[in-house]
Amino acid sequence: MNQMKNFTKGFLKENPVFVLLLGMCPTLGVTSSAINGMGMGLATTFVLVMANFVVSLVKSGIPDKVRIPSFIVIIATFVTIVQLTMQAYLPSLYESLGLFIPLIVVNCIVLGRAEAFASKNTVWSSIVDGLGMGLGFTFALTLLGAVREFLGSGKVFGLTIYPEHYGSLIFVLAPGAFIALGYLIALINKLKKA
Amino acid sequence: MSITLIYTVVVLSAIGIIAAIILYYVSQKFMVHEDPRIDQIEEALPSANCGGCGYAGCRAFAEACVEENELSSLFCPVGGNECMNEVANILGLEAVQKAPKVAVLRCNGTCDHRPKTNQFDGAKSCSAASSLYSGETACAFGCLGYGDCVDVCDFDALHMNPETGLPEVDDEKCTACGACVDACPKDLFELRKKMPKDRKIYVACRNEDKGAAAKKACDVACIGCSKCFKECPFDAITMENNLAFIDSDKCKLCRKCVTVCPTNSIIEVNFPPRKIKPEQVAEPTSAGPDSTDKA
Amino acid sequence: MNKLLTVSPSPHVQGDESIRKIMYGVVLAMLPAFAMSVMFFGWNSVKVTLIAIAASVFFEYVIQKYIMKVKPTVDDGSAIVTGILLAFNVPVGLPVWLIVLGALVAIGVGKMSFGGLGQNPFNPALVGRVFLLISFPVQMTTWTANKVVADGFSGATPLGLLKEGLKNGETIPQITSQLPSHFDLFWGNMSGSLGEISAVALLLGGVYMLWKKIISWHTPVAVLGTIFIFEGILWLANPDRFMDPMFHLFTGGAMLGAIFMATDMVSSPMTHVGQLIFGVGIGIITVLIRNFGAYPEGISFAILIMNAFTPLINAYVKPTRFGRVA
Amino acid sequence: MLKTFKMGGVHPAENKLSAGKAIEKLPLPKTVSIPVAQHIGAPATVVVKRGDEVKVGTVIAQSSGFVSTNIHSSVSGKVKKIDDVMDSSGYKKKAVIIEVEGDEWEQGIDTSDNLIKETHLDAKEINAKVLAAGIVGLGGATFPTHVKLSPPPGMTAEVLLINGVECEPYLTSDHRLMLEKGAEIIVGTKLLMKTLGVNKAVIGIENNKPDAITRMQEFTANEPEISVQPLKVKYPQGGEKQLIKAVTGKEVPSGALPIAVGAVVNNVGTAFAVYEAVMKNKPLVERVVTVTGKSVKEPSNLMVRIGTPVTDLVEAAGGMPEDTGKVISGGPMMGRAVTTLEVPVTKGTSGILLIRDDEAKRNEVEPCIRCGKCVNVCPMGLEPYLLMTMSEKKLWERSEDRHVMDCIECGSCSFTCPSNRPLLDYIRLGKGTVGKLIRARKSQN
Amino acid sequence: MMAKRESSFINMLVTLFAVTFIASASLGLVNEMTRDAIKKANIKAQEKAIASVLPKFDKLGKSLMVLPKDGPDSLELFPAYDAQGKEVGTAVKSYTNKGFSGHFTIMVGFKPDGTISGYEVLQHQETPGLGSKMGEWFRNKDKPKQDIIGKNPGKVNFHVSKDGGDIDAITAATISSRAFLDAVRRAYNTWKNESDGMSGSKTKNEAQTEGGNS
Amino acid sequence: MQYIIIIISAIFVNNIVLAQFLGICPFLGVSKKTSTAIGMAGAVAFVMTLATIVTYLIQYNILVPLNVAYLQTISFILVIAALVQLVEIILKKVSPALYQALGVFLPLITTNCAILGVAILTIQKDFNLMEGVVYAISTAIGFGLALVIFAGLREHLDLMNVPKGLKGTPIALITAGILAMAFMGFSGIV
Ligand SMILES: Cc1cc2nc3c(=O)[nH]c(=O)nc-3n(C[C@H](O)[C@H](O)[C@H](O)COP(=O)(O)O)c2cc1C
Ligand SMILES: Cc1cc2nc3c(=O)[nH]c(=O)nc-3n(C[C@H](O)[C@H](O)[C@H](O)COP(=O)(O)O)c2cc1C
Ligand SMILES: Cc1cc2nc3c(=O)[nH]c(=O)nc-3n(C[C@H](O)[C@H](O)[C@H](O)COP(=O)(O)O)c2cc1C
Ligand SMILES: Cc1cc2nc3c(=O)[nH]c(=O)nc-3n(C[C@H](O)[C@H](O)[C@H](O)CO)c2cc1C
Ligand code: SF4
Ligand code: SF4
Ligand code: SF4
Ligand code: SF4
Ligand code: FES
Repeated sequence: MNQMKNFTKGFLKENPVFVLLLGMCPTLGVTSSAINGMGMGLATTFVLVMANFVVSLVKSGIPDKVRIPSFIVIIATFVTIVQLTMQAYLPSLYESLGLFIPLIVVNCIVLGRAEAFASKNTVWSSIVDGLGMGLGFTFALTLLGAVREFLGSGKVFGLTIYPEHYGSLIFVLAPGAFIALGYLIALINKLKKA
Repeated sequence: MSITLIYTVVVLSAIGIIAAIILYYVSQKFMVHEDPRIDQIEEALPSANCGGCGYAGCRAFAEACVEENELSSLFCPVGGNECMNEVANILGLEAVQKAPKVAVLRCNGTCDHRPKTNQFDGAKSCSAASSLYSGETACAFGCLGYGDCVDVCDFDALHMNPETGLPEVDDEKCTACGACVDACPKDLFELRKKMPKDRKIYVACRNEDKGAAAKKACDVACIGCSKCFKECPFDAITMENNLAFIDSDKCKLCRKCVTVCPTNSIIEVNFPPRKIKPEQVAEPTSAGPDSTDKA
Repeated sequence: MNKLLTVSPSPHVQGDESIRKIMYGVVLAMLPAFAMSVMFFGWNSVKVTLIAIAASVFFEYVIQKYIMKVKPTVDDGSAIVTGILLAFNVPVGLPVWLIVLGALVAIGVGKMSFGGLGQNPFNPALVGRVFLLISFPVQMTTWTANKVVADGFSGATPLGLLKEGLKNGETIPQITSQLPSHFDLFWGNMSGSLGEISAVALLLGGVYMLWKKIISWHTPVAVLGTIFIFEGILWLANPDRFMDPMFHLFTGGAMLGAIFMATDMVSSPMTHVGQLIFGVGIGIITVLIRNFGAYPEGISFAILIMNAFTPLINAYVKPTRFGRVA
Repeated sequence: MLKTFKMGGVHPAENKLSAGKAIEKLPLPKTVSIPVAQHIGAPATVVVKRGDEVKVGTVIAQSSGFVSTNIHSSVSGKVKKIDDVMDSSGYKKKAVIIEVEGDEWEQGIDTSDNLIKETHLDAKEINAKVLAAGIVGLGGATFPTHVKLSPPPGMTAEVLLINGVECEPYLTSDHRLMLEKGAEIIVGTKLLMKTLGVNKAVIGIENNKPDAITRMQEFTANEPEISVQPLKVKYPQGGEKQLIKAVTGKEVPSGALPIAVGAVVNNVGTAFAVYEAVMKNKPLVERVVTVTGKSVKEPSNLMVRIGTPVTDLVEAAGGMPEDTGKVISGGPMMGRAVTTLEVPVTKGTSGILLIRDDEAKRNEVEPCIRCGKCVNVCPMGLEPYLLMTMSEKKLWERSEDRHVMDCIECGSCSFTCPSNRPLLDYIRLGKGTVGKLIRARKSQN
Repeated sequence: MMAKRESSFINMLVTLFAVTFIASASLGLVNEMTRDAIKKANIKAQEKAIASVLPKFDKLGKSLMVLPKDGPDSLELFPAYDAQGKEVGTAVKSYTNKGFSGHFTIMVGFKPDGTISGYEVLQHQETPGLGSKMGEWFRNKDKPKQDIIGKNPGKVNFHVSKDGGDIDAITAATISSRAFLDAVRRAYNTWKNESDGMSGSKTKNEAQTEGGNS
Repeated sequence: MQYIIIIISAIFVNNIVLAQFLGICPFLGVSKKTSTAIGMAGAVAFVMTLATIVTYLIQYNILVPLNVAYLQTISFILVIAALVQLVEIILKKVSPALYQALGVFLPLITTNCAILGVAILTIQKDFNLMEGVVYAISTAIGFGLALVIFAGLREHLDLMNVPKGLKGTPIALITAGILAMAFMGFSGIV
């Protein structure tokens, strides 16, 4: 298996957000700013990599019928670890991501990769796959966050690009999230074709 | 070790175990018989249950796979191609590989060959026009040119040539899905066996009128003269309803029929130029619908 | 005979209706309201309206020509209607760049993204308007005082004054003293969005459109009737807390919305029964938002929400079929 | 008191240019081509061959099933050939081509104008004569009349409606027929009543033909069982379901035949043809055809032999105007455009309409603005805009769910649409496809 | 691929047990490791907020929980002293339920004379871009009409100007502004009562931390 | 009164999909046909209510007393996963008809953030059991409402000529955005 391809496919070709449309809730919910998107993306990446790692380690020891529950437990463990760690060391980011941290558990990408990839592949390529997918997810969230932040308040990563009062508030709110993602996906589709 | 840690272990393990036991017994008790392949496919699927496939979860998708006898309309975005191959394996579907075919248009009635007798001004749809009348020319069998076939081709393999007014098949892209065959109200498409080097010889006409009427309607119509039929050394040609047909399974690409056709209605594609009488065959090839294909 | 005969399926004659006739009919019907607006707000309303029209037409043209790569159809007049209605729905003092942005959203997001004329499920002008309202609440609620009664009122809209007063715990009689009289409201002597103020002018336009069969009576009557009845009930129940129903008919965007926006055929139901349901829905949501919500006026939201219901209404409210078997 | 149907309908400009023109006999053509499929149902089987001598009224093709009928020679002469000719269906159809020689009629045919009122024949015998005479509905649908006159078991007719509505713009053949052959129509009506065993008949006539209404009222003055019902002008009042609704107030259930509400509808021309067949032994060899159009020199109503090329009719009406862009067999709402003037007049040809260039081309198609006008004018209560889109997107099941099969193809929707959408073109396509699907499903079960 | 273990009941049970056991054990460990850090983080956040709303101080006194007269829940007061033990001010953790999205909490610091030394919005759900502006709005030195720092709620009318008060509301977010001032007034009144020794307050020894992860 | 507030808030004002961003995957995935949307909405309502009750009991009878509240995420998801499977198995046997109508959506629900989200939110909002149940049901109604409206809109869009580049997900998202925008009109009602 070509590790490089494994790694890069998550960015554009099989980007979990733009192409596979998975994990839409955090994608829309936490991307009111680029930094939040990035934080969420990295947290998810951590869980993805670790879950892929552990799943590929133990895959042969798990009977099929309890595969899913076992995977869920494994994932939930890492999510809780992220949760506790963030609470302890990054309390403000934890505040702003709120509910969406525990919800990483049900993010389809995590379970999906564990099932589709890690349970069938070697440890090393599972880690690479998790990292690629995770970073693809992070990339998407950061991009969407940046776009929304830019349109909504004239900033990117908190740096003012144009005066805030020219920003369209709606992009920071729920409707703007949908609309911005819609156009972003259209744009990415177009780029992918070109 | 703190008490919390012990509680943690106890609580979680207890929940896990209790859930497992209940589930096990309930599933034993409430067993329902189903196609075992559904389970197998579900195994093969990622179980992300994301709905990305358009079905309500992986199981529903698996059920759809079992019911469907070909998988072209089913795709799991999470599992991707590998996963779908596996599904095909389970269903034993990949075994039904057919000889590769390609669609050809059996009409060469370009604007030059086929004078208009009236002009159509209804919905731009071949089926609509064909349910109204026989068409803008005197040939009741030829292409109407409103591109119903182009619309149904999902593979971008068909395009209308605005100059000839006829659709053209892109051999590279055509997957022989047959959609155009069904869509054309004049039944002009045929899926023909792919020949070496993408060569093709076929009668580009469906006109069943008698010779004179056919000829009058279109310069390059098959007039049913049977010359090709007599010429063919391999019995690949049949005559029916004033119309010749070349069977792609029997045709050996000898090109003899092409030369004898008085109306040039047999088309040859992707052949090297002829040595003996180049000017005679240059014409049909260059005017044929497939002529834009590289030689 | 060398001329080719034309062949087409029946019917071979067509009525003389056309999109252009309909759209320019609407434009004509909006003229009285526009005239009243100029009278009350001065030449600024001409400026705002022209900019909105120009921007809408411009964006439609550019998007069709350069992005969608189809033949531009700006001459069909629908972009003009959208432009005027967008202008009618904003304060007359709105900065130019916001008008242009609103037109971009209305045409670009609300209309062209769905494929252009006839394809949009939501009322484009309202998509633009609500986008502006949510994004720029300050500018969108900065009302210019009415020219004719320049010093009579602070410039706040009657509905705004009402909401503010109620929030401060005042009762209706206390608030009423700050409000224009019903006659003024009917005539349009109040502040508000550019085109919504004059009930009489809007009604005139409505009658014209009814006469020309551009709209049917069902939607406007359902909207206004529901507002009237629902507000009437609230008013009778507690006149200290709720204004009388006439007040609600004449203020805010009720008339403009009911006559010109809810009737947009593209985004409203097809059948008359459907239109009645649609109108009642708009009425109820409007009353809810006006009396209990954060926004002083809710008809824009109400129309958009009911636009979203339109496909469902169309799916379930079918015309009475001839000879349907029970 | 004017009656009409409630739901939908339109009012296109009437343009009844030839209303004042009496019916004239068209001189005999040189050759006729008589298609063997001029009616709904199985084409008749040819029983003559090349070179055969035929007279007017000779059977040249025989009914080949229950829903089928006889075809007679409309001229005397020699069968030149049997070949495929283009007719107004737009496709080449098998036809008997006869070279005209003289005008000799088969024996027993009474060609005089005497009005015969009484007959001793019973219902069965009348119906046998109707079949023998090859009578089909002359209102446009060309459904074999003998089939209509034999209600399926378990159903009984209660009322006969004579369709004198002629709601199509331009056409005046029924109008003239009522004015000139009113007495015969009444006798025909009584024959039809006798065959069906009903004691009530209503002649429905639209209010734009006041002279016909008065005339028919005069004839029915002492016929207690037959009445005349004036109707408000509204297209498509001539559609049988609409006519039944207008006159009796009953709605034919979706998918059912008129007989389900005890009604049978026949065109006035059909009543006249029945009179001639029964009383005068005269098969259906000629019919009234209106030749009209805004540029036509002499819009006229002609009595024409079946099989006559349309060119002859146009010549008789002053020739083809320079600015003709489209030629229609039938009226502008439901008629069929023809590709050439060589097509023959058939039993269903009620008019030839020459449309000027400026009206021949349809207006540019624009996007549907969902104005609902098509929904409001559809007399069947359908949603044409939706049916069209579903045909375009090939959503046949949804189209069936929305009752595409109920469409009577009246064209009111396409007529009304401000966006000039080809609604009926696509609805017809949908009807065709859905019909096929339904039949396939039925044959499977 | 390696042979999978078959799905017998015992296998399933054992596997599930093993997985949950290991998972819970490791979770328990992580929890042990982070528990103090989380506690500290919470305290630190509180201390940071207190520090940011008060002038420099050296020592925090015992915090007290006081039930205000005009609200259902207690406020928490944190008196702060300098090295000499002189009170430099009190931070009050106050709340309101009148926000645009209901409840929010703020920390306000009062100098002994009653002037406001600073404030901090601790937790809120007001609309970003509107209500959320209150974090900066009321301490904008350039806009004296909206600045509350240095003002004494006992002397200045702490209502929005629209309601006849002296403080300018956030544009287009009057509701949040009203709510904010409501919280400030509650803090002030409670503090005032407390420092006047009027109320029967409870003293709490330890700054409370929240358990769990809610 | 407080129940009414919870209901209105959960259905309209803080609609779970349009304002809270939970359950977006099924919102986008299962909204292609109204009939499916209705089935999904029913299944979600059922599971959401059940899950909220069970997790509530676990939270206050096990996790809190034993001081292991940090196990919330992991124990909730385990319980929900088991519950969904249980319901599915039972439904399949007991009522195949109901299974056809609702059951087919059950697997989708395990990984639906809305269920776990509501379970956690019920705890976060300090609801009592009854309030929690009302909250769960209303949230599910809100979800169903959004889903059905959206399915209607998408069926409508299927018949429209949406430009190629925006066809499918992009236009669905834009539509959802405008819908969310319209729903903002309800803000402040409670
Ligand atoms: C298969 C079939 C059977 C019919 N049977 C009868 C019948 O028994 N009685 C009758 O009055 N009409 C019958 N009709 C005729 C129709 O009612 C109708 O008159 C005919 O289709 C033409 O109607 P139109 O000119 O309004 O289109 C039958 C039609 C079809 C297609
Ligand atoms: C839209 C529409 C309009 C029609 N208009 C007429 C008409 O004006 N006069 C008429 O006799 N038949 C008209 N018909 C045909 C009638 O429905 C019916 O078939 C006919 O009256 C039956 O009589 P017949 O079998 O004697 O032709 C129309 C049919 C349709 C569908
Ligand atoms: C979606 C939305 C969010 C809002 N958020 C807030 C908010 O957070 N704080 C606030 O005071 N007003 C908010 N408002 C505005 C209020 O509804 C109300 O219009 C405003 O407070 C009126 O005060 P004004 O006089 O300052 O315009 C919001 C309105 C909407 C529609
Ligand atoms: C009666 C009527 C009302 C209309 N109302 C609106 C409207 O409120 N907003 C708008 O953008 N366009 C309106 N239009 C114009 C047009 O329908 C609209 O641009 C389409 O929605 C674009 O597809 C209206 C048109 C008519 C005929
Ligand atoms: S429709 Fe199918 S068979 Fe026809 S050209 Fe396209 S790919 Fe080939
Ligand atoms: S080949 Fe058939 S479908 Fe295609 S344009 Fe010609 S007639 Fe139409
Ligand atoms: S749908 Fe059919 S019945 Fe209805 S108006 Fe159109 S053509 Fe007439
Ligand atoms: S009349 Fe035309 S524009 Fe109006 S709804 Fe019907 S198809 Fe659409
Ligand atoms: S991420 Fe929320 S439902 Fe998929």
